[in-house]
Order: sequence, then structure tokens, then C-alpha cells
Amino acid sequence: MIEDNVKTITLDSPDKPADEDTLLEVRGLRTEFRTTRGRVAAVRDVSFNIRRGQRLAIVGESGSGKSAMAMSIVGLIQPPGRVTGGEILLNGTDLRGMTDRELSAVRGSRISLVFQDPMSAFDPIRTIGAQLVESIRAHQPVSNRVARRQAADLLGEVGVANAANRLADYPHQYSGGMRQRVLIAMALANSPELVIADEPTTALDVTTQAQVLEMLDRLVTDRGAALMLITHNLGIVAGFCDSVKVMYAGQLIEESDSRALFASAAHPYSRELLKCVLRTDRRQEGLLSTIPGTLPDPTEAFQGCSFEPRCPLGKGNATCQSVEPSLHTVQGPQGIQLAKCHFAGQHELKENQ
Amino acid sequence: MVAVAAESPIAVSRRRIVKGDRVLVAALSGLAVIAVAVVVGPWLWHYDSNAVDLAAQLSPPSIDHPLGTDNLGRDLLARVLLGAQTSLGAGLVVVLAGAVLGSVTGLLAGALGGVVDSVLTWLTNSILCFPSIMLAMAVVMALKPGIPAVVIGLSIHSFPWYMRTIRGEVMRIAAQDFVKSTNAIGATQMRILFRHIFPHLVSTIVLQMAAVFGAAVLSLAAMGFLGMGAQPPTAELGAMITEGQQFFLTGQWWLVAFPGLVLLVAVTLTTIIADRARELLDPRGEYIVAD
Amino acid sequence: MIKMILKRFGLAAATILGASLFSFFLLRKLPGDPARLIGGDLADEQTIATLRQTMGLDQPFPLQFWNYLSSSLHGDLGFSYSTGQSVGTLVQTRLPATVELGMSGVFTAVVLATVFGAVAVYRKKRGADILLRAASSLAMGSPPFWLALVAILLLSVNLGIFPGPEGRLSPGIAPPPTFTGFYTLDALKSGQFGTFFDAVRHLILPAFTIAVGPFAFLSRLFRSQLRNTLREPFIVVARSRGLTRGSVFLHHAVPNSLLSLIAVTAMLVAEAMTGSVLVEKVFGWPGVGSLTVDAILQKDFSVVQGVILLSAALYVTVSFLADVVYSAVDPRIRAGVK
Amino acid sequence: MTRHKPPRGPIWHRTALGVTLVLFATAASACSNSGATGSAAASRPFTVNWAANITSLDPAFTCPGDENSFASNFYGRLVKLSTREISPGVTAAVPDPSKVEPDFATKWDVSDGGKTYTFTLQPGKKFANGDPLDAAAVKYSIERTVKMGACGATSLQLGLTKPALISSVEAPDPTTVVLRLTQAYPGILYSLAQSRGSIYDPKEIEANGGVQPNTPNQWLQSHTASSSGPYVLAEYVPGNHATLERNPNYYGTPALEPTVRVNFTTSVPTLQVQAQSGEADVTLGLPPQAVNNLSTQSCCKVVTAESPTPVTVSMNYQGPLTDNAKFREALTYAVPYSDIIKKVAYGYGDSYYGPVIPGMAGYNQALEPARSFDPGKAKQLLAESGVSSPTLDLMINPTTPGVSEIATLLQSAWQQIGVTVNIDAKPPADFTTLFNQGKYQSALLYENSIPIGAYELRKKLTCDSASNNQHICIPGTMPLLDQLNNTADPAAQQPIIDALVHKWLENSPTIILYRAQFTAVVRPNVKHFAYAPNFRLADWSR
Repeated sequence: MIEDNVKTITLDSPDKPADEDTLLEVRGLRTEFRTTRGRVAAVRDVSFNIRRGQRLAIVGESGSGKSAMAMSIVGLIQPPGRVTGGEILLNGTDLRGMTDRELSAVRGSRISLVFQDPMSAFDPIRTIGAQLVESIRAHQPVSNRVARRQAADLLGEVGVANAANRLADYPHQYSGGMRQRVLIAMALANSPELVIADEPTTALDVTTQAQVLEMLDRLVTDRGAALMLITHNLGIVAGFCDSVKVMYAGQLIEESDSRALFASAAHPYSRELLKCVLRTDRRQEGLLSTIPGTLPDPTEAFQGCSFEPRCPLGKGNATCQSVEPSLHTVQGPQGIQLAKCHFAGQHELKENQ
Repeated sequence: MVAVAAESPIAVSRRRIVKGDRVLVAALSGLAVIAVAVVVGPWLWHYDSNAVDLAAQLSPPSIDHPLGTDNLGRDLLARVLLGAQTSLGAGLVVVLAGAVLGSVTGLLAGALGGVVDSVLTWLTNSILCFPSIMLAMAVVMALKPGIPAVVIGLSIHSFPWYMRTIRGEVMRIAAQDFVKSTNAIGATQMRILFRHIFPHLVSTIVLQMAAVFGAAVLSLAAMGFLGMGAQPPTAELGAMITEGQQFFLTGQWWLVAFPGLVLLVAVTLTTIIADRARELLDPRGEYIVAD
Repeated sequence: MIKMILKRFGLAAATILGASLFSFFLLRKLPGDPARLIGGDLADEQTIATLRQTMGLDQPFPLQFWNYLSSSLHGDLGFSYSTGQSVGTLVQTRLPATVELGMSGVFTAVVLATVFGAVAVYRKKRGADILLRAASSLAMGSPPFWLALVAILLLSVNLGIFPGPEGRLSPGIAPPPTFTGFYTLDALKSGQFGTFFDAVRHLILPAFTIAVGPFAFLSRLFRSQLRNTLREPFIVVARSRGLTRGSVFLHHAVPNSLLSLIAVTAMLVAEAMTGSVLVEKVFGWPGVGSLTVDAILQKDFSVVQGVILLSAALYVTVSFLADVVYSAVDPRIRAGVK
Repeated sequence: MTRHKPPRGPIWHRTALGVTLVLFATAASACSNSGATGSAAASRPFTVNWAANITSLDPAFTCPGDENSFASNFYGRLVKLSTREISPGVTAAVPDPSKVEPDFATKWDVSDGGKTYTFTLQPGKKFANGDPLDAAAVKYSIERTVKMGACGATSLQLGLTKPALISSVEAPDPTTVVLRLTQAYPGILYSLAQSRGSIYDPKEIEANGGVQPNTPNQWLQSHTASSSGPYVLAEYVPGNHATLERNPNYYGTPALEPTVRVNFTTSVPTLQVQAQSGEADVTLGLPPQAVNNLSTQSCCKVVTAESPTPVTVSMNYQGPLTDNAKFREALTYAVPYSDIIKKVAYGYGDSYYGPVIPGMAGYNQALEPARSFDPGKAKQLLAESGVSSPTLDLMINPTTPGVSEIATLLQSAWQQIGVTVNIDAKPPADFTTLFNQGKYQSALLYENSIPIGAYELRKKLTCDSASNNQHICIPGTMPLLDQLNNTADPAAQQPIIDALVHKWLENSPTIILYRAQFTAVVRPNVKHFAYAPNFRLADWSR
């Protein structure tokens, strides 16, 4: 069923200029955290575009900077984090130049977020209805009654039975899956142009995951919104997104059409991720441990390729240790792929390299 | 989001102190100055705190008497120094007595459990239902007005907190593996308590002592103010404020102002130090409410 | 549920029993002879002996305690020799003054702590926060009786803004008819606005002095609670829904943080009696606090006993009420009750 | 060293001194808030602020002077003290039994060699509640006071309780009371004029507990047995205030003020502030320093009168240490009397030395000159006494204003002659008990005496008497006292009194620091004020 949604698309290269179709354009985004041990870059020089209606997946291990990037886009990176460079253009307007009040008008209305943990995403002492109404009225000049009706409709739409009555319930009276649905309803309440979903199903059991994803898919399609799905589970991406960007240590290291990626990943890290999916294909917990090694210590300046210590291909290679790779274009079997790897697209190292 | 290698809180705090928490350093040095002045001052200052000199009755602050004199011509600086010694010293005794009493009962309740635990818990609950001054006043009434009775009353009121904390900690730690293994080797229970469990609690106890020291000093002064603490002619800050009260309103403001200011400064400094220390040692829970 | 309530009740009763046993024991260990105190200086031995008998002092200790308990339960708290009234009547006339003062004090503290705590955390510049922490440290360190004296000197004697230490009303003003015993409320109820303003004028300084300690405590607690709440995921979520920083702060962060103040505030209400002992003494406030001080100096032990019992009961009741309020306000607990 | 004068004129003059830590700014204006309350002052009742701790309203039971003073306003008595004007608008009572005037009794006859008094009463009078005020009530009242066996009985009979001075009271008709004594004793008229001679309504008392021998009546501690006096107790909040209203049924001259409010507060600042702001018409019980300060201000004037209130150090005659007469005498020469009067009493006091207070019946000025401050003599006496490095416990009640100051002063003065003083501060209740039971080595206190020399001498010198808490027992005094008890005529009493005073002086049992003057701070608009051992509020007015 998901197959139907996958269209053939052309890959967005960062070099490709923004056109009318471009919804969000991120250029050279850099986010740093100030810690007791100095500055830590969580997002390092990330650039990409999202077109209207596009479904983009950002994939990477936890700690790779995916969430920091998402929060940076909407200006909600929490101290000690701070966006230190780059541009975030929504329909050509730079969000970084906006005041907090202007940004508030964008958040929840033109860009919405769906969060990972539905258990802690709600104010525990206010009713679901109140929180929904609050979201609606923050952006639409409607009366409380109208907003309430809209809220009930939304709840119905995300599959909450007896929606009108359940508005008066408190968050703890909803199950986890239901809360995630409400969270999605809330994100879509003001018909956003872009929905950023940060691991929206991680906390749910497998059956619910599928249902929620299906619903998200439907609602996004209905509203013609673009979707940026952040996940570490490549398995979800497969049938769901048009293109995939793989993130590692704060950088986008591979960008490709999702079909191309699954057919043949250009970056060794992507391949490792794919292997995990193929191997386990069940739950995510096992995933991380199956890539040997851990993320590099972000406080230490990199030299060379950040994936080098864990790379099955380039580990110990002199080039990899000393030169930071640039983004290489690879012509894969399914189209063009970009990978930040000296050996992009290669599956085996040639002797002389 | 970004993983920073875990570092022990103690190490963090050490580094922060070395790097210089300016407020903490300032407060510590302020308190050190007061402590030195209070301990050495009465001995160095050339006036005797009890030397009556009616010719100099109620002199305002001057070079000869930096803080002025009282209604009997006694040098106020000498009296304030001695008064602070009494107040702060007694505060220290309250805090120590509370900690010792609380530690012992807490260890007993936690280690022995059962009836001992129930009785001690009941007793402390009962004690905690009067405000500290009310309890101190009751003890004063049963014994006699004076610092000893007040110290006893305040110590009784302060020990339940230590007891509860330590009791809880003992029960928690006793359930942990390393204690179990020690037990298997055959160490006696008391040995386990004092060699293994107690050291874990020291920082908690010290923090609480620092936090309640100020309150103890203020309660002592309050009892002095009510005429139930230090008795004349003992110099004690609270009692001095009472003695000066009547003169305060007829223009001799220094009699009330200086003892009060010394109290204010000393207690504020200890409060700041206790706060900072707590934040440094326990960066997560910025504020722990004692029950 | 019923079992829970019963258990709580039992616990409360045990606590009060413990408190009264403790104080009874303490006070019966008095070196002085209560009969001698009551009999007066020139009373002869016959008088003293008669008194000892009527007061039951010749009975064994446990029996005395039992008698005391049973008469307390019947509402008879004994007779105050130093004022010539029954302790019950005394407390009845004195308690409203203390409660009015204590409540006003704690209420002031809560309002100030909430407002200042919120502002300090909300302001991005650290100045406000540093100011609050400095203010609360100072407040924590200031002796209330001293503060009261300074306030009287500056604001009432020098500037004449507030009345002097003369109790609840100006000398010429008659108290309003009693409904609650709170002069402010009673005056309003009976429409005596002059009396109302006078009562409020008299209440302000003592209430502020009482508020100082609780303010210090609450403002710190509220500040740290607020900072913790602001780190909760739902705050970021609310922001992501497009609520402004101020609106999230006001509608989500503050209410959630206030919850944590309930239990502590309740304890402070009970503790306000402590503060009031001193402040009542300074301001000439005719409350339970000054009654207690006088009773202790006069060794009027039935009064002290009565006040201790009262304060234990107050403490237990207030903590019970705090639980009730908490569960009424916090939907999570409310649901648990259902 | 500079000598600092207490500030004169408006006190709240510039005391702006930033001393290292905080700036204490004190702005100008003396009675600045009197404007705010000025209008209220006219409408409010006559207000008396009184630093007294009233524990009982029953004059038949209670001991302290303040309590008797307050309670006496609700009751009439057979006779009253005569008064003399001491300054315009201010009168003082004359404590002389021979000058006692008629009050409820219009006249009286003394017969049976001074042992029977027959009083003729005003006819047809009523208590405030309408009950008949007659001879039966007088009989009931006096009998009750005697039967209760408390302070009232002792004072009423001037200490002559064994055997009781009053042998019977008879009421042959409603306007005649016959009082029979066991011995001739004219002083009885003085005590009948005091609170102890109060007339209560028998019906009220019988309805509220009646008379139980040796037992205080709890109800009467906070209520009055109707009122036979100038005022009715309209409202009473113990420890706080009382409202007195004019008794319409009063047999005598009606009270000058229709309503009097008495505020009881022992807080000196409160009293000071209210005196300054004019919120109190009369302030009683302020310490001398405050009185002195207020006397310089426009808000107030100070009324002074001689009163039988010496400030003394009582020493236990039985010792230890204080049983040494030379030691006691040494101490009396080591007291800086004039310093105490000037710097502690602020001039509101004077010096004398002897058991009979100046102005009292029986006082002989020639016998009781003040002792001087003579450390040399004191040292010499101390050496003669044979005690070495003596340490004296001085018991005080620090809640009485000024007491700890004097104690500290004595401690410092006696240190100069080599006597170490331990100040032993006791709470009021303990102090009173220990003092009255004579369980102390030495005790510093403000005494409140009955201004009759014979009474005071008997009280203080009778060996083994309960009221002789100093345990003084001087050989040869008992026969003299017996003689005194049986001598009714004041002139005949004098030689005996003089002999007793001699014995007392030889032994120096008590150190008399000074005699404190009675002081009251009154508003300038107070037109009538009267001093008496029992304050008669009825004679005070604006």
C-alpha cells in the first residue's frame, strides 16, 4: 500500500538552486552546544532543500544530530545549544532573522512537529481538549467553541473514538498510541506546509507503529504537506519516503532517492545501517549495537573522515585519517546519489588506494 | 542529544571551585572573617564586654567605640563580638547535636527495623508537629530559661530530618550488593554500618547541617529576644536586640542595628554557602525539600 | 480507599497522641509546683494542699495523663491561672488573630514568591535571577523580630505610613461583629469600611514580616521547580505548537510548578505560628503566639499544653488538607482516587 | 571619653549614619503620625496604657499591686484615703490611717478601746446590677476575704493573721456594720480603704462558685462580682485590654470619664510609640529612660509622685555568706547610689537607708540617712567580715525593666571590692515563688510596700514568719514587735519603731538602692490625675 505513494523523483542536490517548488531551504546550518568541556558541534554545516509535498527521511544513529537539526530549523534548540551559522529559508524568508514572536506564528502553523515521546509531550494538568484548542487558537482567529469543534473533528480524524467527550480527558487517561495520534492531530491542526516528525513511532509497539504511520501518511497527503521524517529505523523509510538523507556526527553523509539507497547505498555507513535492518528487521534496540564502535567524541576536532574508526572500508586508511571527504556524486543503479566518502559507491577497497 | 562522557559530580564541583565560583568564594571568605573575628576578637579588642562605664552611657559610634556603647556604657563592639560567639557557637552545637542524634537513631532505625523503627518514626512524627520555637519554649518551661535549654529544644527538633534521611539511605544501601557480600564474609552488623554505610551519608549530613545552621542561629536569637534564651548579663545577639529595643525608639539605633546586622550577615552567608555547596555536590536537584 | 483514609486518620491520631504525651511529660517535669503558682504568694499550706487535690496533682502520672486526655477530648483544655479564663476560651479569642496574621503572611509570601520567582526565571538577562537569589538569601538570613523592629522604626515611627505596634486596630476603633474572627473579613461583611481599612493597615507590616521567611523558602523552591518544569518535554512541545514563550510560561510552566508548592505552603501555614510568636510580640498582636510566650514566663502550663495540642492538631490537619487540595488540583492523583 | 547626653527635643532627628554595611536612615518628625490619629483621639475613650500583667480581678485573692490597683476600680469601700494636691490638677493620696475619710460609710465610731468599729452606711444603695448594696454585702465581703486565706486576708489584717485581727463582722441592720478586732489597731482603716476592703455582690459570687475556704474562685479571676465602685467592667480580654463604663448606681461621685479603655501591654516600644502619637492619655509603667525621653517632647508631660516602692537587694539572713552582717554592710557602701539614680533611674528616685520608707507612717528622717558610696569603707568592712573571695548569687527577674541593668551595675561595682556576683535570672513565676519562699541568697527587685511602718517592720522582722522571706531574726526584736502590735496610738508607736529601725540598721539586712518615684506619662490635655496606691481611674479625665 505504501508503494503507491512512492514517486520517481529527481534527487535534490545542495548545488541545485532553489526554485518555486522549494519549500524549505537549509544552507550551512551549524548548531553548537556549550558544555563545561567546550563547544560541541551537534550539526555541522548541513545544507538541503525540501520541496512542497516531498517526503524526506533523515536517518542516523541517536546522537548523530538529527533532532538537534530539527529543533534548529524551528528555532527551538534549547540552551546550552545555539544555532551559530547558516540560513533557514522558508519560502525564501530566513527564519533565523525572525523574532521569537514571528517564529511562533510559523511554528505549529506552517511548520509542525511531531515528537518522539507521546508520554511526556502533553501538559499533565490540562485536558487534551484545552491543549488542542490552545494550539488552534494560537493561529486561527476563532472562538473557543469553534476551536473546540475543530479539535473534536481532528481527534475523530486521527481515530480517537468518542472524540467530543474525550476532549475533557487528561493526557494520562489516554494510552500511548492514542496520545501519539493526538500529537499528530495537534501538529496538523493548522494545516502546516511542513511536518517534521521526530521518531514519531519509536515509543510505540510494532502494531501501533504501523497504524500511526499509516495515519500520518494519510493526513499529510490529504493536506498536501511536506514531511520530514526523522528516524534511525531505515525499515520505516523504505516504503514511506521519496528521498533519504543519512546523518552521521552532525553531517549529512549520504543523500539519495530512497529506492536508490535501498538498492545500493553509496556510503559505507549507510550500508551498515541497511545491513542492520535486513538482519534484524524487528525491533530497533538491536540496531545500534550491530554497528561496531561508537560515535566520535564531538568535543574533539576531527581530522579526516569522522566515520573512519568504524568504517569497514576505510579504517586505518591514511587518506581517510587525514583528509575530510567532500560530497561525491555517484551514479548508482537507480539514479544519482551523493556521499561524503573518499570511496563513495565502492564496496571494496582497491589495493592501491 | 550530544553525549558528553559522564563525569562524577564531585569532580565537576572540584573543578568549579578551583575555577572559582566567585559568590561561593566571597561568602566563604566573609564567613571566615566573621568566624575569626568572633573567635579571636573578644580576646584582642581592648574593651571588656562587661565593663560598665556609666560616663560613656549610650555613646553613638565613634573612633573609641566603633559601634557605640549601651545603656551601661559597655562597649558595643565587644558585646557584639561576644554575642556573636555565643549565638554562632550555640548554633553549631545545635547542628552537631542534631546530626549526631539523628545519625545514631537513623542508623538504628534503618538497621534494626521492626519495633525500634516504628517507635522512632512515631516519636519523630510527633516531634515534628510542633514548630521548632514552640518545642524550644516547652523545653525552656520544663527546665529553665537559658541557652542550654534552648539548645536542647532545637536539637530535639532538628534530629528527625537526619534520622529520616539516614534511615532511608541505610535501608537502600543495605539492599545493595556490596553490603550483602560483606555480610556473607561475616562482618558484624555494626561494622557494616559504620565502616561501609555511614561514609556514604556524610556528604548528605554535612549539607543538611550547613542548611539548617542559619535557621538554628536565628531560632536561638529569637529565643533570646523572647527572654527565654541567654540571660543577662550574657551577651547574645537576640537578647541584645531586646535590651536595645527601648533605646532603638529613642534614637539610640546602634543598640539594635548592629547585633541584628551581624545576625543577618552571618546567617545570609551560611545560607549562600549551603546553597552553593548543595548545587555543586548535587547539580541535578537544585533544591531538596526536607520532607 | 476507605482503608487508606482510616490509615491516615490513625496515623494522625497517633501523632497527636505522641505530641501531647511528649509535652505533657515535659511540662509535668516542671520544677515549680503548679499549685503554688496558682495559690499565690501568701497562700497557706492548707490552700496549696486543697489546690493540689482539685488539680489532680496528687494522682500518679499515667492517671493524670489519662484525665487530661479525656477532658481534652471533651473540649476542656483546662484553666489558665495566669489569665483567669479557661484555656478553651482563651484560645478561641486569640486564635483568629493568629490565623488571620499567619494566613495573610503566607499568602503574601506565596504571591511574592510566585511573581518574583516567575519573573526571575522568565527574564533572559541574569540580573533578575541574581537579584532574586540575593533577596531570598537575605530574607532567609534576616531575623524576623529584628526586621519587625526596623520596619516599625522606619515605616511607622519615622514616616508614619503604618500604625505603630498596637495590635489589630487603632485604639478608638471597635472590632467588627464576629463572624470569622478575622477583623478584615468581618468588617467587610458588616460593611464597616473604615474598620476594614484600619484592620488592613494594621495587618500589612506584621504580615510582611511574617512573609519574609516563607518568601525566601518558597521563592527558591518555586524558582528551581520552574526551571525543572521548563526542561520538561511538554514545554518544548507546546512551543512547537506555536505558543509564544510567555504564553507557554504562563499557561504551562507556572501552573505545573505551582503544584509543588502546595504541600510546602501547607507546612508553612503551620509553621507561621512560629514566626507569629515573635512578630506578635513585637507588634503587640493579641494572638496565640504572645499568649504562649506570656504563659511560659508565667509557667501557666495548661495554656502551653493547650497550645501545643492545638499546634499539633493544626499541623496534622493542614498536611491532610494539603493532600486533599493536591489531589483536587492534580488530575493524575484525582484519577487515582477514582 | 565623651559623655553622651540623651537626645533632647524631637528625637527622630537625623540619625543617618552609614556604618560599613547598611545605611540606617532616620528622617525627621517627632510625633509625625499624631496628625493621622488626631481626629480619632477626640472620639476614642479615655485610654490608659498600662504595662501590667493582670492575672486576676479578685482583690480578695491576688497579691500584686497592679492587679489590686486595677480591680479596685470596680468596688466601693467603707472608707477612702484623703488626698492632697501636689501640682495643678494632680492629687496624691495620703497614706495615713488617721486621715481616712468617709466613703460608703458616712461615719464610724470606735469603741471598746479601739477594738470595735461601728460603721454607718449610705442607705438604699445598689450594685450596678441592681442588687442591694448594704451591710449584709459588706459583712459577706469581709468574711469572704478573710476566709480565702490568700493575699487579701493577709493585707486586710495588716499581717496580723495569727491570731486573726478581725474577729467578727456583724450587720445588725442594712446601714450598720460592726467590725470587731482582736486588738486595737487603727491601721485597719488604711487597709479597709484599699482594694482589700472591696465590697462584692454576694449573689453574684454565690451564683458563680461561692466561697470555698482556701480556694481561689476561678470565675472571679476574669469577672467582677457586679460593681459597687465607680466603674463597671464592660469588656475584658485578659492580657490585652479592658473597657470600663461608668457605674450609674455608684454611691459616690460619678466617675469623671464615661468610658475608660485600659490596654495591657508590657511592650515598651508599643507604650512609647503610642504615648508619642497621643493614642494613650495615660501611660503607666514605662521604664525611667523612656519616661525621661518622653518628658522632653511636646506629646507628653510626666506626673511624678512619691510612692512606697523601693528598689532593693534582699539578702538571706540565714546565708550562706549573707548571714555575715559585716559582709552585708560592706555591700551597702559599695553601691554607686547617685550613678544608679542618675543613669538608671534618670532622676526618678531618691536615696534613703532604712526599713521604713520616707513618707510612711512611722518614718523618722533623722534615723534613716542615705548610705554613701564609699568603696574604701566597703573594703575595710569586707576585710573585717573575714570572708575571702566571696561569690554572691543575685537572683533577678529580667522581665522587669531595668532590673538586669542594675544587676550588671552592681556586679561591676562589687567586683571592685572583690565580691563576685553571679546573676541568676529567673522567669517571673519562678522568681516570685523562690522569693516568697525565701529560697535565694540575694534577690534584686522592685518592692511594693504598704506605707505603714509598723506593718512593714512586722512583716520583715518577725522571726519564722512566712512573710519574712529574708529569714531576718534579730535578737531582741520579738518583744518589741509584740509591744508594737499592742500599741494603737501612733505617737506611742514611734519609740518602738525607732528601736526596731535601729536594730535593722545595725544589721543591714537589705540594700536599698533607691526609692523609685511613681511616674505616669500623660497627654497635655489630661486635666485631672490622681496618684494613689490603688489607682482610682474615676478621678482621671481629659
